[in-house]
Amino acid sequence: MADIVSTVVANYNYWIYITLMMIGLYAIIAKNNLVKKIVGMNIFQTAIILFYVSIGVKKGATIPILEHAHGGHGYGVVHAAEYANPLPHVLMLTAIVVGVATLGVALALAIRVYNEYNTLEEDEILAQIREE
Amino acid sequence: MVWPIDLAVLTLVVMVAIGSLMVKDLLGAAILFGAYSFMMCLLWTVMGAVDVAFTEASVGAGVSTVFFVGAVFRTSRRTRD
Amino acid sequence: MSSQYPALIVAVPLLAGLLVFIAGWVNKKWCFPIAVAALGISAYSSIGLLFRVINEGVIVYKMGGWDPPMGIAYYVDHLNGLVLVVVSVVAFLNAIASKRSIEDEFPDNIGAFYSLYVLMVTGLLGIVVTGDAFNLYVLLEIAALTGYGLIAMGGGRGPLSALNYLYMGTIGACFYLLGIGYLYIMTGSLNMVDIARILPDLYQSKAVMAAFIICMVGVWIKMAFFPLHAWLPNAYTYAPSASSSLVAPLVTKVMIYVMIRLILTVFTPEFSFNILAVSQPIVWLAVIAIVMGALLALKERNLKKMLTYIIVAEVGYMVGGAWLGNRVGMTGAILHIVNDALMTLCVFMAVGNIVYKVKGADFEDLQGLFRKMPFTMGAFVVGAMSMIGVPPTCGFFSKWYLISGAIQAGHYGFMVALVFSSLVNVVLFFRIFEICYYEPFSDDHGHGDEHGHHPEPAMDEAPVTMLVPLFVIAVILVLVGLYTGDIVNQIIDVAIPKGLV
Amino acid sequence: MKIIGLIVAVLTGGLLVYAAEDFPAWSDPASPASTYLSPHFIEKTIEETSVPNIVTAVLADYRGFDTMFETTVIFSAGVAVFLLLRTSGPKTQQTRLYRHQLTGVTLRIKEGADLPPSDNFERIDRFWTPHDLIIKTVCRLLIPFIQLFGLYVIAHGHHSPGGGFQGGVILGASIILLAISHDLRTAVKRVAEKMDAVLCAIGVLIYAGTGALCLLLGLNFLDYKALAPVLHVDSIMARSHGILIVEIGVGIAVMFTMIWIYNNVSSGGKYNQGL
Repeated sequence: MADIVSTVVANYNYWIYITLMMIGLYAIIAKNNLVKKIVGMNIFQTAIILFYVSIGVKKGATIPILEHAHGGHGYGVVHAAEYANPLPHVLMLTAIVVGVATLGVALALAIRVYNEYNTLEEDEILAQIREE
Repeated sequence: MVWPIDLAVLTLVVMVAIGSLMVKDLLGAAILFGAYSFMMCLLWTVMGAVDVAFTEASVGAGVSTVFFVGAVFRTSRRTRD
Repeated sequence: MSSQYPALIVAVPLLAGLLVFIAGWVNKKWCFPIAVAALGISAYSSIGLLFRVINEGVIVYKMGGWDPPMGIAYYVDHLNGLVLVVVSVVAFLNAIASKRSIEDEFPDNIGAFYSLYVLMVTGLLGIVVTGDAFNLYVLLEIAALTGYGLIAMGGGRGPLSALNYLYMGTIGACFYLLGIGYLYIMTGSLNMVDIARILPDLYQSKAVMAAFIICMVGVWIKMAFFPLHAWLPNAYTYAPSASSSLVAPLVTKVMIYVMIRLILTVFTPEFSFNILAVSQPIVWLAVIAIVMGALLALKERNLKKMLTYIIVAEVGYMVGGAWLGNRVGMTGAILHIVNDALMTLCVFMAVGNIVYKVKGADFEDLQGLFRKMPFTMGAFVVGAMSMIGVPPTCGFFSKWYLISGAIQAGHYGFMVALVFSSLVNVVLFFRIFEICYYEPFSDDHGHGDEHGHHPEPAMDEAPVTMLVPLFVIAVILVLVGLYTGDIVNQIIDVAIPKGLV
Repeated sequence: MKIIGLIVAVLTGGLLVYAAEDFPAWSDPASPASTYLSPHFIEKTIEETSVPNIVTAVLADYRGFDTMFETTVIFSAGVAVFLLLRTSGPKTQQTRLYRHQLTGVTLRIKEGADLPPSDNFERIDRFWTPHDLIIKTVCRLLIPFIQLFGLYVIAHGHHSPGGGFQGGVILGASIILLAISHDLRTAVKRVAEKMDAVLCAIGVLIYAGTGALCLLLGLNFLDYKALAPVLHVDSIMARSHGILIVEIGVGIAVMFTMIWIYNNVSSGGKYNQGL
């Protein structure tokens, strides 16, 4: 029983990441409001981060910080199977930072666009450009 | 890893994501996006990625939301979709 | 010191980008010298590195002293040695040429502007030199973020087009990241050479195939390959001239380099061309890209926008050449990276000079330019000839390789598209020359009718700092054309793996 | 657009679902990702760098080069936001609002006019802001503790989750909290724009400079072993100390960039009033 449930949950994990990615991608392309597109962009990025973090999960492993850390020595032999894979975590720290940097620039651009056209709706902006 | 929590949070994540894209108010979208980031952070803690979760809690749920609110405050809350 | 060249290429512009920024707050006079000196050192190191690579073969540089699969390593081989030289030289020349226009357009923010400029070059150089797939993503984002900032400085429609570029660019970069994730889950490695070593056992895996497709789509979005090109024309048109002459020659070319690197090193030609049977549709897409780029360029009435559509067509050349799946086509594609970067720089620099003096690049603004700015227009003619593909200039030779590759592959559609696009380029550029040759009617009634009489000194040429780099690049265009044989034999031929015939 | 979006999303999703079939089983300890590189990191980190938090060690040492560019990404985002929003247009003196602290009376000062001579006026934002004593006091109380926690996170990144990036964000958030609870001018008085901008660059400079120092001392870029003679420790502890130095650099850069971006975004680049 526990096995079946865990496989369902496991697949569920991948499905959710794909679902979130599709939601984000759809929002970037189809949404009309510029800030909504930025929200979609962030959901898209977070979905990929979820995917990477899922790679790092290991059954029966704990967080990737070695125990007995405060003694200075006495770690004994460290078994790789006991700790989760740290590499995807490192990569995703970087990706989160890149995400917030992109978010900052995107919002700044949205403010500039708003100052120029006084609206955030894409079709209204395009209509204004066509009138010029 | 506790699967009922995982399952519940995963479902909530999708719901909040759709909510933040559907709500017809940008300020609401910003706050829901913050909730989304926080759910993600929970999920990653459950998966054992504590550093990533910590970063997401401070960046995604914290600073990003503030940036969003600031930008919405400087532009407009109005949205048609 | 020469063993440290790979680190210097990237580290010096990075440090300079930070110092320039601080200098912008302390004393603005230091900004330009620091930026130019850093780009100069970078160009010098990359030229030195290229010669070392030619003599000694592949150079591996371990960042932090960690061995490659664990840490990040730089691999400099013939392919990226060549692209490094192009990128650093283009950035260096453009930095000198755009001094005046930067000072005119952003007098208060010189430091911040130069900082973004130098950091963007850092990102592009890093993309080219790195041997780690994830490191490439981070550098991609540096180049992209700084690019959005530089492009949006144009005012008017600049921010909107930069925002559209940002959406597309982020999708592209995320797709690339996702593809790398797929490779990582299958191989467990991030180092390109290491992935290539592990992959052959997994060639039949669906995940590897998906990784390849996703990476390719991501890179295509970034390089504005035809159906995904919508962001490019506006972004490049509304950018200030100092940024557009940096972004236009380099970004698309560097992305094509990434595509070729993925095909040749990470996935190997064997997988890309033989196991995945997608070459034909991609070359046909490239044909459509070339034809559509040429036709859309015909429609435009603005010189800068016309040139951006030509870039879309040129991207089609290189993608098509790379995907022909034979050695000659690949040679043409790599050679065209070099040539296209140089000639795009030449024409965009000339446009920068024109915009600097005339304050516009619409066709109506261009009248009488041959009289007004003879030197600029002279260099522009050289660049245009190269874009058309007239023999002594370098554009001819890469086109020659591309066409021979198409014939060898039996892909006549691609050959016809290349010829068609060259003809359209003839029409486009001679139309410009015609407009520039005739004087404006409404100017004043003195010198429209009595040609042959002593022409009044109506010359109004751009400053020397803008002209000298322009001449240098025009001369380089011809020189690269004359030395094509050496470049192909000594560098490109070695860069392409033996397996590809 | 909606239909195109739907098609693209469904196509991508389809491809991903199709490819997911070949993935190794989820959370499988025998998957390539868990057996190829990560065992080396997990087992050797403590020997090679003497840092128990493997993520920190990999982040700042094995893949320290990535992290340097990650910091650069943040910095260039800060510069881009600054360049985009902080326009150099003529600084028009707008109508200003002042509140008399004792009575709560609000004065509207038109262009060029002067304030009545009194020390009890405080400038307030153009949007209505109530006199919120509770929020201001609570935030003033909280901010020192938040900052202390931020410093702890940076300094203790070797042993517990955290590090330069998280700590920097927390420190930045403390100043942002000050700006939200009081107003932007109070925060800018504490962290002036010039200092903010220069410190961003200095943070990244600490990181890149450490790398360059290693290069000057004769080893490869970012090879902290080269610092051993300078720091008077053995080469493994030098790596540990090198990680700490770059984490501090990251912390400074991230903290001030976050404040900088917030200031620019929330005031639309005018720095007169924030949220």
